Amino acid sequence: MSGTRSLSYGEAIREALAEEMRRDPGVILYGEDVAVYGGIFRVLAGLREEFGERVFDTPISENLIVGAAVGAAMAGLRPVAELQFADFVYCAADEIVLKCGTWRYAHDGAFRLPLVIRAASGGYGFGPEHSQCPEAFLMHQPGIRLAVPSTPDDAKGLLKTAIRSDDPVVFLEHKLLYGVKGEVPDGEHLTSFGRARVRRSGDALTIVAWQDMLRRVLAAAERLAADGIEVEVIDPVTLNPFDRETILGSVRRTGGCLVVEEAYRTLGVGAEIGALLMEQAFGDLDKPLRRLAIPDVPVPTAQHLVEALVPSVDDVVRAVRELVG
Amino acid sequence: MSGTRSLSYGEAIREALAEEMRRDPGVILYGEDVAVYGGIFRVLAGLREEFGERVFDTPISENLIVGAAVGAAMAGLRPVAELQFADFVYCAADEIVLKCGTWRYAHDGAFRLPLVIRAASGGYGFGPEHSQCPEAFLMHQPGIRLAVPSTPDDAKGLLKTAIRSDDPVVFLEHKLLYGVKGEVPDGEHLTSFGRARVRRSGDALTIVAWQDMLRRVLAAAERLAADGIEVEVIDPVTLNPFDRETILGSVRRTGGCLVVEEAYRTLGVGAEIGALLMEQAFGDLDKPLRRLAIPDVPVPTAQHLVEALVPSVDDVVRAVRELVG
Amino acid sequence: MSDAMDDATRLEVHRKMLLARRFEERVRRLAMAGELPATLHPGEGQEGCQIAALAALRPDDPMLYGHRGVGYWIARGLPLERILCDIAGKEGGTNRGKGGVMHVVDPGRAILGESGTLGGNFVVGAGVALAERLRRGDRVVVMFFGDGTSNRGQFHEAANFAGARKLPCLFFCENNGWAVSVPASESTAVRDIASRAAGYGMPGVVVDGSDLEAVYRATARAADRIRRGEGPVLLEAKVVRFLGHFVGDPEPYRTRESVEAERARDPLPRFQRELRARGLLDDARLAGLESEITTEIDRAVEHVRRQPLVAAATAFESVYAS
Amino acid sequence: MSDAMDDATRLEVHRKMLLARRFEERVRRLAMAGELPATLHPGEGQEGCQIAALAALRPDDPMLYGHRGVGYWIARGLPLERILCDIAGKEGGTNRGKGGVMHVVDPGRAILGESGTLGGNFVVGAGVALAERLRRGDRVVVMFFGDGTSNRGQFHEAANFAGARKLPCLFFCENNGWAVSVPASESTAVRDIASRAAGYGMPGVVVDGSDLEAVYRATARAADRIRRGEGPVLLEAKVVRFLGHFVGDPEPYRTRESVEAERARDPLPRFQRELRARGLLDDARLAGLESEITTEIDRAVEHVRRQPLVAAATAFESVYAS
Ligand SMILES: Cc1ncc(C[n+]2csc(CCOP(=O)(O)OP(=O)(O)O)c2C)c(N)n1
Ligand SMILES: Cc1ncc(C[n+]2csc(CCOP(=O)(O)OP(=O)(O)O)c2C)c(N)n1
Ligand SMILES: [Mg+2]
Ligand SMILES: [Mg+2]
Repeated sequence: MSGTRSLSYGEAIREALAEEMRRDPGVILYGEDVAVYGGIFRVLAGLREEFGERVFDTPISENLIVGAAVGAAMAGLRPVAELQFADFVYCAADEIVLKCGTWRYAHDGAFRLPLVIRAASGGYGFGPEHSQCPEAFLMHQPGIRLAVPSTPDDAKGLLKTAIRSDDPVVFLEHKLLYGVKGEVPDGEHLTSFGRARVRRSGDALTIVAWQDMLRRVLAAAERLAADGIEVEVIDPVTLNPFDRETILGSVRRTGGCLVVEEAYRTLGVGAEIGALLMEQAFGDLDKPLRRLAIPDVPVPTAQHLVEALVPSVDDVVRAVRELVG
Repeated sequence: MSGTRSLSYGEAIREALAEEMRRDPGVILYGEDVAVYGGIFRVLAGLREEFGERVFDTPISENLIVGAAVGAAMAGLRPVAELQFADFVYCAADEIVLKCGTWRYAHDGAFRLPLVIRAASGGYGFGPEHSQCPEAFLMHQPGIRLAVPSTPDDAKGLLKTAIRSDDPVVFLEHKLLYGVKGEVPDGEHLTSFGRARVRRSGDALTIVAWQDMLRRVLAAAERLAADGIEVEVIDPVTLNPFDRETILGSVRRTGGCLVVEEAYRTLGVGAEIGALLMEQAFGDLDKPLRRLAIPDVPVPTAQHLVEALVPSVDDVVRAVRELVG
Repeated sequence: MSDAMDDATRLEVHRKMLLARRFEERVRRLAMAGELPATLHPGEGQEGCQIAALAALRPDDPMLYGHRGVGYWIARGLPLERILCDIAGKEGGTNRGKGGVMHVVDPGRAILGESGTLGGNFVVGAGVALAERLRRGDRVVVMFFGDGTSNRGQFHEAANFAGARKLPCLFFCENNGWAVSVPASESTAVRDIASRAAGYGMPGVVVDGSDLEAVYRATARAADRIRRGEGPVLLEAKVVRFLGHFVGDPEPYRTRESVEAERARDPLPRFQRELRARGLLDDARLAGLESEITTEIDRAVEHVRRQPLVAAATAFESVYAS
Repeated sequence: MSDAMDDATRLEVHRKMLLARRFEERVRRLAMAGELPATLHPGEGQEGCQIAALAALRPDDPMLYGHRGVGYWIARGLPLERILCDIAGKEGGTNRGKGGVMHVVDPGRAILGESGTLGGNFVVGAGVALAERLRRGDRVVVMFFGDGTSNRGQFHEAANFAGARKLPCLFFCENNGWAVSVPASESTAVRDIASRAAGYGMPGVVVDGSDLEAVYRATARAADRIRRGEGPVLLEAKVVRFLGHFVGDPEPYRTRESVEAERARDPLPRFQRELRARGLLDDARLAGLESEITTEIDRAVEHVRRQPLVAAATAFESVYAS
């Protein structure tokens, strides 16, 4: 059996792209500053050199970037397109919701749409239009898969799966994770969509979180464990498909749930989890739901203001104590 | 005291616009086919004649339609812009989310943005890109008010309030309601944002619904009443601000909640209501939540296929019987 | 010149144009009678231009069509009953009630569909052309669109991208001077949409859409250039929209007389006169053709009447491929 | 000619250009030292053009600026410490940490802000111009943007609307040939963005952005025309971006030498030579000015150091007006 190597999240993404581009000549990679610059977050180094015209830069034309992915996919390629900042899903929402999401359906399955939209979400200091986590917007729309990798391992495995998927996938890369290291399995490594991971086991409470919030939750879990409170931490890995069963199973055991997310609170992903539990685990709950999220305020620019809005490790610790009190 | 008159929902909208345009010369009205045609649903007849250049047609340029409303509002006007179909909020999502929703915040309140975006939602037979109910998308975004009038009375009163509001308002008009008649109070008539209406009282169960789904729910409530099941029906009237208290108060009494909506089920408005109840009415609930919505499938074109997806009166009756059964 | 139609093509263009005209007449009648949903945007007056343009392209050239009428599909030989079944939401159409007449599709005929939000065709079509170019193919991607649609941002983004990368795209504008009720003079800063081509480094060509020989020639020349790898072309045909925007449009924005005056530009009688002059058509042949077409339409209508509605379960299918 | 700068204006433009240059040098130093967030997109090389253009407009002409540097605000007389406080997230700026240096705002100086998604300025600015026109005002709305930004659909939609309705807009393109790392030749189908103007029925004018006299004249003429109600103008200045896209950009996409070669087009020494030739500047006066400017910058930096961070509660404010 093969081992693992330590890679950063960004390196894992690069490796996934390189492997899939080697494997399938139909994979192409494009976006603003993708080719020569290697991506604005510089994670794509060397791909242009290796794959030539299959890696290219586009104009600042987000509708085109996403729309052309739909067309190229219809024509049989497997485009991987980049939106520099995840907020730009709103710039191309016509193409994301109504082209990626419904072209196949409207034409009754005449086409497969194997395309990936990579976009960098979250992170601080870039202001209200360069910092959002648009998970909820995307998860609401039918026809679009949504991956939210939290570790280098999953970043690689999910991106490879996304590229091989025959459906449109939005792949959100969290800016603050690019430099974070982790073990990645050697060799061919694919991660399944729709299977949540239990990142930590416990029976005091179920916490659902992903990406940067998962890091904060795991830090909080350490602190809580020191006091004998063992929480279970679930990383959904993909939000569409969404692994309801793993969350339900955990909550049926722990009796309660806290969702920690970096999106806006109202109709954030936590809302769906809350409703799900109330529908399907009603009898097993012994605590109210808690949601920690951005309190329905745009993301400001100054770091310390952002931190006033985004759930912190302290917030998580406090919320857990209140719930398991 | 003054009486009421019977107006259609469309006529009520027209009257609200005419009154506000007479009252305030800063109100302007524009969009595709708004002026000469009187709107693609023909509810604006006579406004061009009365208000001249303050009512005008635009190119097919949805980004411009919404973006210019932001600019005109910054400059002190009160634009009422129309998107022909509510699905087109995705065509202008950059402007709706990032300009309407964050321009004021990013510039720390330097401007008020008194603008209204009218858009026709729901309805059948126009296909996947002309039939959606984008409430959930809009409700998730900070900075944007969202009105969903269900009766001629509220259509008039809410639109007048929307026009006088100093914040961006998306005003969703349901296509199937334009011709529906109802009593509208004479004289100056304003409806408050953020105050839900109890459309029918009962204690068996709380049902939340609006617009066309409200009609179906009220029809179902009649049938259920014949069997002695009295449900309470709540119309939220606006989704931002969202009157959580009225829903919580009702559910605390009835012990259960059914949400019926025409949007996609996952992260539809029902998700927020479910999470809200689980957070704040946990101890008062004696039944699981139920959500009736479109089962995460785009809206097809053929009428009978649409009806296979959208909650029906029968679906509501059945769901209530199962819950209170 | 190789750019001109040959006689076989002339006869085919004429037959298809007549078929499209008569077929739409029938569809409108059925819609007004309530037998079909009134979802078609009538193409009367523009079908000849559409058909002549497509005759100058190859049958495997990928097409994203406009919402204006049935000419595009008839040009590609799609059987009438399939179109009718799509309108009616019945089994036997191309999209089983999902997309109706807005989303007729047939990859085998290189009919790639349509974007319901105007302008989507541009960006999706640019992607198809990108794939064609990367694979060194020689097909031309044709995107039909109206003058009004040229005002959407997607036009700009796709045209610039196509121009910068010399993609094999033909931007085919049917300029009928209207977007529903709004005259182009009110909404559009220029008279000729083709004048926008220069801003994207591509040739812009204007042609009289009622002169089908000219439409064919201009399209053939554009396609030639594009196939040679010299990049996209914007071709604008000036056409007349004889009818309302949709079936049942009361058209308060223009007078019947103004439209009737424009009927002088109807390409159907004009092309028929030309065919007669060339000895390709006479009264007897025309009568024969009309009756053939009537039979074909009757048969299609009968067929669709017998077809069942698509099953309700269909509504849940084909959201995802996997 | 009335289109030319007068001497007072020349001196003012020079002073502001030098101030912007030295101020950005300081901001970059503070950012590299970690004392300020590195959020500024350096404007070095383009500030003269921005300042000369704004000198040819009225101080009450509404402005939506670009992301490239501080020239726009200095042209309008915004005190340095307010800009610094915005960068630092401190009390005393224009947006109290909400928008930082991307969203500097001052309605009293007709600085209306900036869209974080490129292209938003076009549609928002068109709305401001619409209001101006409906109220029969005579102000000109100026929107600054880069060559790369001209490829967004919003440019097209706003330009067409402005052209069709003859709105009082000046589309001011600073074409520096780059969008971050992507050369215009790769992304943009035309060399001159101004060539797009014809597609919107407006004049398109190209000017050398390092010739500040020419920039001023062209802007004054355009503004004149616009103020007369003759509709929008697209003015394109060819400029050089001396530095990286952002502070700390390693610029792997171009060589230092290629940039140094372009430094020959630096408008600062050129304009200084012109002022000397006109007898408006000499070594002594320049030294005096430099030292005044240093003092002004020192004072602003000292001021910002003493200012407190904006209170955390601020983050929750001003989402809604009511
Ligand atoms: C983005 C978008 N905006 C508006 C519409 C509604 N709409 C459908 S057809 C049409 C007019 C189109 O005009 P044009 O492009 O000139 O084509 P024509 O109808 O004249 O053939 C409009 C406004 C739409 N489908 N999509
Ligand atoms: C819609 C959108 N796409 C991409 C970006 C990221 N971005 C910021 S500046 C920039 C380059 C802009 O180039 P140009 O307009 O030529 O201005 P310059 O930087 O050269 O001054 C990019 C891609 C953005 N802010 N908004
Ligand atoms: Mg038209
Ligand atoms: Mg540039």
